[in-house]
Amino acid sequence: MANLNLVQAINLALIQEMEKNPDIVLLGEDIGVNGGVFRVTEGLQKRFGEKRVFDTPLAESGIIGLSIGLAMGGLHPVPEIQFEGFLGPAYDQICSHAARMRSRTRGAFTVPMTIRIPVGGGIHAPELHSDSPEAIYAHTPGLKVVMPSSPYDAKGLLVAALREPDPVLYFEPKRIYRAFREEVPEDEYTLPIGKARTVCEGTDLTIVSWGASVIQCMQAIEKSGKSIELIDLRTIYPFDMDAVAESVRKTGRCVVVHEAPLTCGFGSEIAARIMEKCFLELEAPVQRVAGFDTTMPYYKLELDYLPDANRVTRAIEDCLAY
Amino acid sequence: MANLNLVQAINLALIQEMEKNPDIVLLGEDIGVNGGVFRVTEGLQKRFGEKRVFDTPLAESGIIGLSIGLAMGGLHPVPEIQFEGFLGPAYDQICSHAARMRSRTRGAFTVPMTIRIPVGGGIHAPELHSDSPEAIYAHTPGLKVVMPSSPYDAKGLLVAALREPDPVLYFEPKRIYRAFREEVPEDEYTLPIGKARTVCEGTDLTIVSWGASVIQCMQAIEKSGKSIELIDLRTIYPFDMDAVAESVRKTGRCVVVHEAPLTCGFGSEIAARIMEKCFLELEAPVQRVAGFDTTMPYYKLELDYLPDANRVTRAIEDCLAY
Amino acid sequence: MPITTAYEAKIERISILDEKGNFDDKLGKGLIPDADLVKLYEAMSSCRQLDQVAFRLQRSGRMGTYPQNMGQEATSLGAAYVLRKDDWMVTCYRENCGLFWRGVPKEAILLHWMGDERGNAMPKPHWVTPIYVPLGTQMLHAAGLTMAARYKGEDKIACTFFGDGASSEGDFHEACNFASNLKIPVVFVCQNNFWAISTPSKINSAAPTFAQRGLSYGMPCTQCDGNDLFATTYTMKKAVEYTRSTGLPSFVEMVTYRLGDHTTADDASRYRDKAEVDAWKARDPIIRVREYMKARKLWDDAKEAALATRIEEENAAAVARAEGIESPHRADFFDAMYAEIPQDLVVQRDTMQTHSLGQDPSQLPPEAQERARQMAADAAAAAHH
Amino acid sequence: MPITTAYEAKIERISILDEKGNFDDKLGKGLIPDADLVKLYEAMSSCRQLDQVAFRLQRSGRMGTYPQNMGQEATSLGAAYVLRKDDWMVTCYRENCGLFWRGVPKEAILLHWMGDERGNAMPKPHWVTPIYVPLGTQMLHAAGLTMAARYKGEDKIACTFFGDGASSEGDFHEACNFASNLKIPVVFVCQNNFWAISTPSKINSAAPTFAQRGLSYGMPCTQCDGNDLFATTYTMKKAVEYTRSTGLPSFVEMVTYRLGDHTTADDASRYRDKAEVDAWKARDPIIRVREYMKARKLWDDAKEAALATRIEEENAAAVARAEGIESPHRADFFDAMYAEIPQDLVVQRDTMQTHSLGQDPSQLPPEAQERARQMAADAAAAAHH
Ligand SMILES: Cc1ncc(C[n+]2csc(CCOP(=O)(O)OP(=O)(O)O)c2C)c(N)n1
Ligand SMILES: Cc1ncc(C[n+]2csc(CCOP(=O)(O)OP(=O)(O)O)c2C)c(N)n1
Ligand SMILES: [Mg+2]
Ligand SMILES: [Mg+2]
Repeated sequence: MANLNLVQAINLALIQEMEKNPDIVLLGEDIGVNGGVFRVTEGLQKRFGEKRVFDTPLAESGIIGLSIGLAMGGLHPVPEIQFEGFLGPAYDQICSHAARMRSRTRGAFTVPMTIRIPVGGGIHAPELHSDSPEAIYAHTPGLKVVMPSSPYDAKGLLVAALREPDPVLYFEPKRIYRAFREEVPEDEYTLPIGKARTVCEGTDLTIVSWGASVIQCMQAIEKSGKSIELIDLRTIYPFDMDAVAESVRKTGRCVVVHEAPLTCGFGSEIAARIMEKCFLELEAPVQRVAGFDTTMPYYKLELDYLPDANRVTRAIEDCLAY
Repeated sequence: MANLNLVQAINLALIQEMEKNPDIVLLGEDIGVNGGVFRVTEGLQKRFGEKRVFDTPLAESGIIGLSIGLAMGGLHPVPEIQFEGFLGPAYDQICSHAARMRSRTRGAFTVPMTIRIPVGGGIHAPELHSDSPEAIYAHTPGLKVVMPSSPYDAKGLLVAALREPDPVLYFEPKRIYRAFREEVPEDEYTLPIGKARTVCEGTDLTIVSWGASVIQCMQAIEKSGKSIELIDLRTIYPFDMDAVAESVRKTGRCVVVHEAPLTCGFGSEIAARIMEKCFLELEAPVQRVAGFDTTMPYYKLELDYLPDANRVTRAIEDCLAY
Repeated sequence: MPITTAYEAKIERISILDEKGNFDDKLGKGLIPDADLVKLYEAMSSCRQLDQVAFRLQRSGRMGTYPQNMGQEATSLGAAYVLRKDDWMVTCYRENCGLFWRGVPKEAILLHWMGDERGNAMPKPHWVTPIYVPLGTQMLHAAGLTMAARYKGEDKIACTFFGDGASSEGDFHEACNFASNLKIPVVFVCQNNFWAISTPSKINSAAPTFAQRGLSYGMPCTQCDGNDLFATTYTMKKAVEYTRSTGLPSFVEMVTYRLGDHTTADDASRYRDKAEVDAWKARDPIIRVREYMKARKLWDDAKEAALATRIEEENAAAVARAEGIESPHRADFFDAMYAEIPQDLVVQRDTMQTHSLGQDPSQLPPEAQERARQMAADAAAAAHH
Repeated sequence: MPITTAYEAKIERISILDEKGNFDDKLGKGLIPDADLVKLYEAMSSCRQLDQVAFRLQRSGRMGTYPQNMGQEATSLGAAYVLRKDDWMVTCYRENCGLFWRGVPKEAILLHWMGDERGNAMPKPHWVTPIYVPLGTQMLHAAGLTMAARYKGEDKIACTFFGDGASSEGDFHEACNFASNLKIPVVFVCQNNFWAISTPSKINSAAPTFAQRGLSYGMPCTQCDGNDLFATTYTMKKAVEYTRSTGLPSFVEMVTYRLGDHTTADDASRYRDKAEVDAWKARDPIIRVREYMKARKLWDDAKEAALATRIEEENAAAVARAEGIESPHRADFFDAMYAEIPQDLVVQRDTMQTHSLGQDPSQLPPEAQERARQMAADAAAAAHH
């Protein structure tokens, strides 16, 4: 057991899986000597050599397209996209190819690949360095979408992703890259993709969240003095609707929290499903605390944009009062 | 008044607005001499010259990037993307630039542009020629998203889009390009972006749909013998939640129908909002009849994928029985 | 010396057997053994005939949109002939002739255009990739496939084909740039057939050649007559030798012409002159080889007639196989999505519904449940019809 | 003639005032009038000092991530000096010196990096575009802006800047290709500073030059010493003349070096040698011009000292203006989204809530409504704090 932050937990997971599986290769902008702009791949090129950990030209479509070819050729590439804002140029390769290759070739070609992407706001970064596009990819059949909220989860989920036979977008909430540490076993463990975690149990209301927002939710719960159940989705697709529905059937009330814009954010899917599955048990409309339907503002105003504990608190209170 | 199909209605709208506004220019792959692969721009190059209607190199990011520059420079470009499946390469220019330019420059630069895109399935086309990505763009603040379901609407909405000071994605359901004709006034009229149309009134249940699916909904309603209100959203963003909520408050039941995959499709947003706005009036969970969460299959199976009148009927019956 | 030379480049154009029947002995002699030449000719003829069959299938509603390859047979065939059978061949949709030479069954290609994914389930031993509809995207995969092979110690190279139009896509640039900078042995072949649907190639490149697109990356670039099987073979041989021995990419432009419509959904007479098409018909790659073989007494009318019969039978059999395959089942598109299908998709597949009450009728009152069951059964029966 | 020449190209490299003080009279004489040279020198010096000020602002928490321009002043300045004031200049983020020459207020650039969109509200009369963070994307906008101007009968051209790294993006290719094929007069300037963050330029191009990236499109291409203000001026002059007179694009590579870290978030010592940096310090574009002016008696230490004082004051004033602007209000990011704000956004703005009960507390029981109002008031007060 080591006391690690999220960056270190990911680094450890990469090291351990690369040692086990020689087919894992890492590629991306500045991931080699520099260890990535967030230092997530620090030391890996030195350890595994330039053949397994290499810098690419500055072109995201190229990085993903090359990775798709590597995966079709039998490797498990782990491309890093430097910030989620630069997924844009790779959108077509991800959605038109990575997501479809198995289905369009009826399994003759597959794309086992783990795309690592720092995600989300709150770090005072320039434009296009603070977005949360997970819903876009959850709406694209053929992909799996993962977003851990703690070092322990980060390791277990990444190891699982690295063993997946299908493409996984592994979003790393950069706001909590170094925000806290926790005990992370050195020993091998995986967390199943598609299973949520109940962070704390409660009977008055359910909160569903994922990624860095889980922290704001915990703050709000602490403040509330109510018995609130917090479910961290951990994976956005496939998502653990059973866990959510079971909890809401018990509590009758639910708040969903995420950083992405409200409209068509993944919260809309969760809300719609809760209505479908818990209609008779619901005592209040599901409340969504989300980013606004605006471009993420430059950083002077980013804290006004991001859902914070106060907004979560307010939604909890309103939902309970209904 | 003329009896026009959807292709002709769009063609007419383009002609009339181009005659009024010399700043409108059309560009895209094969839109000139060939009049576009669907012949929507037929005759326009001849009529307005190669300066106003021109073929571009085969590169969608280039088409949109160039159009953004044209718009920043004071024109109103109308790029055509040949099929919605080829929006992928342009995703970054649309979402990182067109959608953000006004906000990131606080209005110093704006992008008045109407992107025309044939959309949806049902025409026996090859892969990536049958998708419905509207939710992706509805989740992207800064864009407006329009999808007509009839020749009359097509003209009125396109004229409105061509007068918009902000970027509009104008999706043209190719399945109904030539499926039927209706009376379309020669005279100028616009339909406001953001306002839905009540196709037929009813008291038992509300159906919300858009694009080609509206036709399947009408078939199902006819068959049902029930008093069903059909709302055609017409525009996906901004969307007319007032019209939807008002109807559902009256009927207490709702079915949403669209071609895009279920998860995080725009139906999820509508369902979530209905729950939020009509919680106490809802007598059954909102039902979503949508594409499955799979890649749109090649055409041998596409009719199994697309929501048809039977599936809508079934959802109506189930929702009413609840 | 304030003005110095930073870079110089020169691109050669290769032509061996021209449309007038001139044959360049220096380059052409011994290039293709006679026995091979006959087989290559037969392959081109067979591909051409299949094109006509496919056209008729489409016109009679037995096939969807189909892109004819007519006139371009010598491009991909020259490449396939030169490549090792285990080199990757990563193509677009107008390289049937090369794919068939590789051993790809004709019914696979037919099946694909009949709207069936099983046509894209390319068997591994042919080292070819599926048909690509999104243009310009496959060249990056070619680079990745080759890099993966090299990583595993195999000395494979790849050859990737794309059109004049596709070379305008950003991914084209990224693929060439990645291959050059990361030292991946890929031969990039731009098949310039002068048109991208209705768009003339000058709108996709105003430069004198498409071959020079490779100069950006410091690749050796060559242009050749793509309707000359000898030239495509010669040029590919040089490019493949260079790429295999150095481990570095190279670039080839094959100048050819699309004799048919873009696809069966297109009407080329809207945008190009008959005179242009006629001029190119005279440069047909198949005629050229036939005349050459006849002049060399390798071929005669009797052989031609026999071949025609054989081809017709073979291709009819391929059509029969493509049409004879059992219909796909709607469960297929669910089962093909992931190695292990998520539970939510299982429910969608098993109910063929997305609405929650359809997926879980137990939520309905008992009478309604019965009715829902009946409706589902009716729908299933209708679907099997 | 089976092997013919399809294309030939040659790229020249321009250098006028080298790092040892050699000056090429043939190219350089009369190129920059003395009075201008002094002003240009002052502009470079001022830009350099602002870089240091910005660095300190970032380190003391008064500014976010900032990319220093240090060492590259002569590239964009040469371009700005040559361009007409109403030509478009479409840059990335390391062209401050050129932008300031254009008249862009320094506080705009500072404000942008202070996380404030108002810094990007470039006033129209300068004909410059906002700072671009997504790399490689702006060149297409340059083409569009120019095409729009031509459409309106203005004979503007554009000059667009991008880095060695950015030239790997697909959009780079599409921009060059569109400009060339659609005949749009844009001068493409690749600012090769040898690094893209930690990635050496050879990973972004294995070719001998970046200049040859323009050959794909048949553009005239030139490489020049980007640390030599005379060379950048000369090269831009030729390129601009060509582009303005023909209406066709041209391509320039300026070879320079980033003397500082990539940004204030970077530590370049992790990936590059001090010796390399030191070698380039000796090639500093500012020192070169100063020594030349001193030799020509246009400059002396007293002038240098006076300039230093003036610059310090000017730049301090710019910082004061950037910091003195009233804080943005959170309503701003709603109001800036559309010409006319949709009703749903009005509600989000006015309530600063996305949850429906927060947006419409009237749905709550009366006591709860009161409490919600109170919470909203508290939150508003806290936010104004
Ligand atoms: C990314 C993308 N954009 C547009 C299309 C539509 N489309 C199909 S074929 C074609 C023209 C292709 O021209 P070229 O690359 O020269 O190949 P050719 O058909 O001439 O062999 C177009 C525009 C597509 N398939 N993919
Ligand atoms: C599309 C995109 N990908 C990645 C980044 C992150 N990034 C910012 S600067 C940079 C390096 C840029 O190198 P270059 O183009 O050579 O310009 P320089 O910084 O050297 O001036 C990278 C990778 C980005 N801003 N945009
Ligand atoms: Mg072509
Ligand atoms: Mg650089």
